[in-house]
Amino acid sequence: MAGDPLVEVDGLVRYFDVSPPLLNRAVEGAGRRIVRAVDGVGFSIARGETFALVGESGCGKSTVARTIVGLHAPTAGAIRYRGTEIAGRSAGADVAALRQRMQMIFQDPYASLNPRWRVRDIVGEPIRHNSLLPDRASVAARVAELLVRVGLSPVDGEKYPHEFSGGQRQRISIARALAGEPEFVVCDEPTSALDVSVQAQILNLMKELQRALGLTYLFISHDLAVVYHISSRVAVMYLGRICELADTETLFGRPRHPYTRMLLDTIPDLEMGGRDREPVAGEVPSPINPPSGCAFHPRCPYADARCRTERPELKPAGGASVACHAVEEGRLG
Amino acid sequence: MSAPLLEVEDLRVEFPTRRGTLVAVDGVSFSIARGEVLGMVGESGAGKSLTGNAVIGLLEPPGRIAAGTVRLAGERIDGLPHEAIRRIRGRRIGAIFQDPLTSLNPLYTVGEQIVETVLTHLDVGARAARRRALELLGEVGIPAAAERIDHYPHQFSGGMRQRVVIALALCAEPELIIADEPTTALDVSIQAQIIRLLRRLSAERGASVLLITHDMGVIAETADRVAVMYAGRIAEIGPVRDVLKAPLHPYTRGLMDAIPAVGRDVDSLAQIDGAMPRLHEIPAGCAFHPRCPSAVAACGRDRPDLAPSGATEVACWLYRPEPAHGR
Amino acid sequence: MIALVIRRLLQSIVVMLAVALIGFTLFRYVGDPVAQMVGQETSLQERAELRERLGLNDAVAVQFGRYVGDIARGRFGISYAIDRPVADLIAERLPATLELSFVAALFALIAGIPMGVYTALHPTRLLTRVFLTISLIGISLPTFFIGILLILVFGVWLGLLPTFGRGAVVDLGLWTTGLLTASGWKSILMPAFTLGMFQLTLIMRLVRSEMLEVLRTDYIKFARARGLTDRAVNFGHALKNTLVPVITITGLQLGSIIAFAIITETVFQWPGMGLLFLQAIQFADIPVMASYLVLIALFFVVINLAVDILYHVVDPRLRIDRGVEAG
Amino acid sequence: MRTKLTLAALALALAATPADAKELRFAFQGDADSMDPYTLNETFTLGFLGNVYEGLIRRGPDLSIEPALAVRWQIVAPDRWRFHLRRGVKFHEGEDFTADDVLFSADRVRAKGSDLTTRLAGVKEIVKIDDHTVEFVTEAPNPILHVEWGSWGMMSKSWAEKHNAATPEAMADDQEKYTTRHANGTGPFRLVSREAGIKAVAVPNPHWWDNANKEHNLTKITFTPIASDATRVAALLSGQVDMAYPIPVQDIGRIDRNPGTRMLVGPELRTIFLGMDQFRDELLYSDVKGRNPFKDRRVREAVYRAIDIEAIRRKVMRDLSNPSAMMVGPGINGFSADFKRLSHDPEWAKELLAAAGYGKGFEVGMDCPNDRYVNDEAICQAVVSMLARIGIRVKLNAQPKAKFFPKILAPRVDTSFHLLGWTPGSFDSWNPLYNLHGCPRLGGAGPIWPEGARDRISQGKVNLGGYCNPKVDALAARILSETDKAERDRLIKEAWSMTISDIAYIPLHQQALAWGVREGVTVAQRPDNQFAWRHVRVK
Amino acid sequence: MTAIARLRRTIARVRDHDLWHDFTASRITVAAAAVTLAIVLAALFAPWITPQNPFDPAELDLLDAFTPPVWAEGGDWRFVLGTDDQGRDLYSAMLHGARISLLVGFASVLLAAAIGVTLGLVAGYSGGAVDATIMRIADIQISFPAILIALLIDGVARGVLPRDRHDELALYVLVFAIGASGWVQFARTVRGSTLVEKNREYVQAARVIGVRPAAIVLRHVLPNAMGPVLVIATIGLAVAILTEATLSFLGVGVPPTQPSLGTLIDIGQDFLFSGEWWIVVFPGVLLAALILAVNLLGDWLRDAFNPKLRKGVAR
Repeated sequence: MAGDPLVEVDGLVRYFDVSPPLLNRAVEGAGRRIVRAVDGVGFSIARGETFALVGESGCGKSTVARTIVGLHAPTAGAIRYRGTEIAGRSAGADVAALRQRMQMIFQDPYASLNPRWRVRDIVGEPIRHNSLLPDRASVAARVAELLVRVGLSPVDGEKYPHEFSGGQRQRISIARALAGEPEFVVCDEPTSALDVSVQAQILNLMKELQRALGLTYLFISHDLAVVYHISSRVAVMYLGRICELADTETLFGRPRHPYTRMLLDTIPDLEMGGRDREPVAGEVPSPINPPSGCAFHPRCPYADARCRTERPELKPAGGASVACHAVEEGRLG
Repeated sequence: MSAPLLEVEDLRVEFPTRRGTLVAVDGVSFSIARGEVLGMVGESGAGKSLTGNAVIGLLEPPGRIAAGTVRLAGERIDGLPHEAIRRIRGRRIGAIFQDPLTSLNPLYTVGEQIVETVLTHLDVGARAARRRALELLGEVGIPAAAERIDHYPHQFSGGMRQRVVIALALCAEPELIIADEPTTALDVSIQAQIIRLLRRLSAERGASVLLITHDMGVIAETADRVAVMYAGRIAEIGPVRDVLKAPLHPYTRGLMDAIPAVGRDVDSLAQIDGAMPRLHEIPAGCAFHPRCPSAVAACGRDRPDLAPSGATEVACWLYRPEPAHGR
Repeated sequence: MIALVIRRLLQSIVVMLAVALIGFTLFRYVGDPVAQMVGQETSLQERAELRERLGLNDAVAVQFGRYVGDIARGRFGISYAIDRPVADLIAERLPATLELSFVAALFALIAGIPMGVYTALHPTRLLTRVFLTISLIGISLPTFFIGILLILVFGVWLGLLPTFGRGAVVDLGLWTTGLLTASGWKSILMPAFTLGMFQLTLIMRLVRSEMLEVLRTDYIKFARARGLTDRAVNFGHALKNTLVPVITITGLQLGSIIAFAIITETVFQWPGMGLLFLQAIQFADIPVMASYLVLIALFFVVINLAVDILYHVVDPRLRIDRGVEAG
Repeated sequence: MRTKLTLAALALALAATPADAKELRFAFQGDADSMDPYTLNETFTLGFLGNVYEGLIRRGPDLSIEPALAVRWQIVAPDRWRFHLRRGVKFHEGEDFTADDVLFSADRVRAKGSDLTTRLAGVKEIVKIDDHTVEFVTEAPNPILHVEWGSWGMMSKSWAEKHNAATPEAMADDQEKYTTRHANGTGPFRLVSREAGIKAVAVPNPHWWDNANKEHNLTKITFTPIASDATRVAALLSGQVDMAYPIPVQDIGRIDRNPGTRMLVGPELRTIFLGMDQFRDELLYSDVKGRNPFKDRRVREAVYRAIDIEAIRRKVMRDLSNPSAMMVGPGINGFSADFKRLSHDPEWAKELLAAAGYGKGFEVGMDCPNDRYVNDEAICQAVVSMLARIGIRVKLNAQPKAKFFPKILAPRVDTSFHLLGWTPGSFDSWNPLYNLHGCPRLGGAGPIWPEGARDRISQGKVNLGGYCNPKVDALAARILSETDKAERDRLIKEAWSMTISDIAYIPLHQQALAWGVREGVTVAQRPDNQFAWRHVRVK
Repeated sequence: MTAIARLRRTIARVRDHDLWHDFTASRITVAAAAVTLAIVLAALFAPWITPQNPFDPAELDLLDAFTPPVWAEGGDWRFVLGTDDQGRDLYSAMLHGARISLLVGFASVLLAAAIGVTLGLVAGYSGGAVDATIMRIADIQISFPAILIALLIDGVARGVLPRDRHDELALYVLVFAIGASGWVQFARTVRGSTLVEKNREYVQAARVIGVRPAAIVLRHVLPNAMGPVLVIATIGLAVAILTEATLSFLGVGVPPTQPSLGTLIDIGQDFLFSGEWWIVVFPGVLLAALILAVNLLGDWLRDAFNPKLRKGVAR
């Protein structure tokens, strides 16, 4: 881990109120319904590293990403960028300048580009918006440069998004992110909508850009193999909380949390090792009424009474941080 | 070995458009033995779903079967009259689609939908049909089936809904199940459950499965044999172990190398440059040749047919003498 | 469900208050109510007395409160032009308008839904084109023009149908009906056709587009894949799902039929509320105008409530609390 | 042959069956807006109620005055008229008709809310001599006191008081006045039911005093108001009504050609004319500031000469009008064929305008009803177009009578140029001379149309242009009280000469009455456009 | 790139566009477009291609009234399609009337679109109470048919406006009345599109860049919501023309001195029974043709813009 933390997330909470209208609650006696999308998440990302958040749908990983870039306001907690608070009420006036150094790449290459805009306008938008360059000519030159940088041709700038394939669109997305001259890029499942052959292209491009430009990535994915390939540190999320956080090697080499183990177990074995794995029973519970104590306990083979009542905190355990009573007590791991 | 249950020969699916006729599936041949699971894998737009739809006669107009034959237990089922193919669907061929969220009619309880299907195909009374529906729901692993049978689809979770869909596909004991991306919309932990369920049920009933997916992992877990599709054609078909461990076709090889794997530490992944051609610009000869690192002259000129190479069949000039003509 | 009804009722009250405010504003500020009520020879002092007696000097809020209170008790004031209580006028006119609207709506629904279904199921047939052409003409020909042409052909040239009025009506006490006599039925044919034609067109087009939409859904495709009969798919599944959105819009349309009756009633001299309203506009008879507005709003509110309840009955997604969250 | 005969007989029998009922179904463009005979001074309402209520006198088909509830009358002194009431007359609900009812009706017709107060204008006192004799005392001699009484129906005192309808005043609170839907007269027909704007039904009065001489053979009358011209015509053509009026002039030919229907066309007493603002110092709705062109007789003459009355007669009225040089037509006492219209001459008109200093024309707003007179709006449009040719730019404001009359009549008199029609209810020239030509001011002098007091104007009440000629006023006063017929006629002619030479108004024409009737129905068409059912026979 | 080259490229792009191909493939749509264009152009150039200005009373001669069309007995070559009751040349009156009808139609649709699109964008993008309020108002309004609202507004305007200005203001009142009753469709649709678009990732990308909500709504959301707006505007144009005609027929529209097509029909229907059919039939046919053509265009546009209806595998 090199350098000081670029991004620090501390006790981040984000709830969504999906309650039925007051009247229904009054008549039907129903309570408020709060989706606890993110329920106390903390981590820090060092300059130059790729930090991955991994988990199944509904675990809150995308909400974390969106909260960091400012698409959601946090319900509680702090997000510091280069030591400056950038979210919530305590955010200062200089946040806009800091935010500009933070860009995002989205999942759906079809939805993330405005279909009515030419590619040059899409890529040029961050430049124009932040007045990074003085005149139209220099913007055009910069856009052309960026297109080449991501493996497209400058003449592609005249085209509209629908004229490109999914992989090419994701390159355009990347070019747009680069146009803001970022140092930190949040990548929300950037390859999960792509075919594997194209996924490889994009992953390679991202790695190459990171090297060349010294970028820091927050990488969101549900695909453990991709995460293993690209990230240096990984946090596994389950129902709005981090259950394990470790270096990639540590996590994949010696998963400690039962959920992490279960996830790793689901990775298909392309080598055809012939092992017959018993899939975990049950399904992810609703984040509206998360189970008490450790949210994973209903599906956990190691759960005991404490797991059902007491919520485990993230604690260091052999080079990793794990939120598990069993691990802490030494029953496991 | 008994005669194959499903034989598809030289299947060709076309879409007439104003820019000319698009050939979405081109000369596809394969067969599935009784009790066998054939995986059909390929990237989006490869034509794998259309192949599945063509087999059960559910191509959406203006798509149509332009050539080729489809035989079920030796009997031709392509081009059958509307009513005849309808009787086969659900009864002899079951289908499972990708999105369990939208596959069920939201206005009917799951029980009603199962009973309706049973009554359509089997000569049983309403009570018997409901009993059968209950059994099926139990079999696909729906807890408290007796209560859940009267619930509406929106009251089920995604994984449970896909189980209901499987129950629906199986309710008339079909000989063949066409499963089109049955796990794509599901979370990884649920995926594994569904795959297992599908595998178990088909094995118990001796049903054959055509499993269509883009996920090599699913193929590796489930299929006996695999057909790799590219641009509407089969590039390679053979036993799963052979194809995955020792792919012959350069496309299959590239694909396997491009998949990141836990434990495989590489700085950059092998990548196939470019993208799959759109249907109106499929190149002549081997459709893969512009992206192929091993392409030879013949590749751009002549289209290779599938030819055996060991247990596998592969459509590639690398494993064939180049065609005689040439410059 | 109870919460829905309560909320709708609360909303309805707000709507009614808003409309009452408009009605009150019309009554109070468009023209001088006193000037409307008295003859030219009434002296200024008499006017002032009347003004005081009518409470026009009270605070506006008090006046509005009194207005709402009167309306709630069914007291709509006295018509300037006809010099009778508006409530009585409306009670006399209401049956005519409601019968006309009812027959027109019935006609529009009975003809419109099957036509829409037919055109959606058989998009290429000749009859579909005929229906679509009729529907285009239906929305393109002005209602009054259709009415005039009908009168010319069936009333004047052929002499088959009466050209105005309700024919013989039977007085049932609170209600007068023309639907119990032959001449009543003969009289209602042309007006109901004229009034229903436009609605028929709308309903047919709505059903058609909704049904086309539904026919493209996954669950219809899955129903076909299950081998259900065309009948079951088209009517059991597609039509039922089509009707859910159709109910809402049709409900609104039925409300608008009552208002559109203004034109039809004018052309056919149908002794209903629309005619009353138009006469009121010409005579600047504000109490009648305001009351008509309030009444139409009441219809809208009632119909909307009924539609909402119906909607909940038909669509289980709204009826039942989500038992399990979708994964 | 035999079969044919049988069939014909059968057809005849079938046709005769409904005819036994002898029902008269008729339609008019509007409704009788109240069944109270005093609330509305409007031709149709009065005409309709004239079948139910009767006055002391009544008018025959030729408008001649006949005895009705008064068997005879005499002028016992110049300011005192005595009426001998008919004995044995009963109201529909059985009350006896006596002098008390006359006194009650006289009070009621002058009470607040009555629109018919003019019926007893100038009557100072009414004296009951005995149960069947009353005397009317007037402020000044009045030779035509009773001429408008045909439309002043007698009401039963006890009935009105029983139903809390002792005055015609509208009830302010939310209650319907009993007389809005109920009537109780002595007339030949009894009101059975009325639904406002929908229909009214009446049946013959079996106890009518004149049943011995009755002309009609009706058993039932059904009236339907049909506002739309086309619908009304269609109803007649399709045989749904036996009689309909008015028939739009353009449809007259069609109804005449139609085998089952025919037209009754006759002159109406109403004169249609244009009025011009001659009292304001500045014209309303005009681009002329500080002056009023219409004050200049040359401008009025120019307007007169610009109008091609023949074109209007042929194209707008389809020959069903009688171009008029006077403000009264044939049939009105005082009409004279000696007066001739000024010639139609646009060039001359332009010269007149130029001479008056309006060579480039001017702009003026025109008020016009669009549902009152035969083709009223079309006439106005034609006038607009004709005036445009001499440079007068007219902005036409055509609106329904319900909005038109409040705008132009007192107290607003918000008009500088308008089209209006006038029927002298008394069929005598004094009425238009007083109402249309009398100087509209309070007392002998003072401003014309004084602001704030306009609703108290009596003389010249409808003189919306404010024409003012003291000589005409003096003549009118003499005409009112002159009892010598020859002298009176001479005075009338002298007055008309003055107003015509002043171009006080521009008379246009007397419009025609256009009633459509089913073949087999005979009616008597009265020139005042009132439909008396007692003359109807249905085959 | 020169302007001509750019133009050429644009034309090429249009000709290559799916919409253009859809359009040219549908003969009835092409015919509808041709009819619409012809009527619009004829109305636009009416003063130059008609022999008479029917709005200028000085050009009318009452003696020419009721001239039948030229092929009928008594026809006059000066009045090819005959004249009405005031001696107006019907051909001239129809084109000038179409001018008014189209003017009212276009202006009221523009007004409705301006109100509706703005409110729809605001409601959809802000959500919450603002959204709820706007949409409740829309719900209430939509339950009152346009004709009723227009009648009311017109009635109120008649009560409130100075009488002598009424005829001058009649057009504005009509436009306002029809426009104010037509905004709901726009608002609902735009709100719907906005709700979809605002959650699209390209909008979020813009938000990440820091683009302000107003700019996002105008530059990102609005262009993507314009397709349905165009469809509604087209169909709304037909409805507006029809509403104007109906109001004029009911006698609360434009004054007869400046007749629109609806007024002409209103005038003409008085003469239907008397055999002067041309006064009602020609304007009626022109009106019906115009509305039919516009409706056909609207139908086609709706289908063309509906991606669910678009077939084809290559995307």
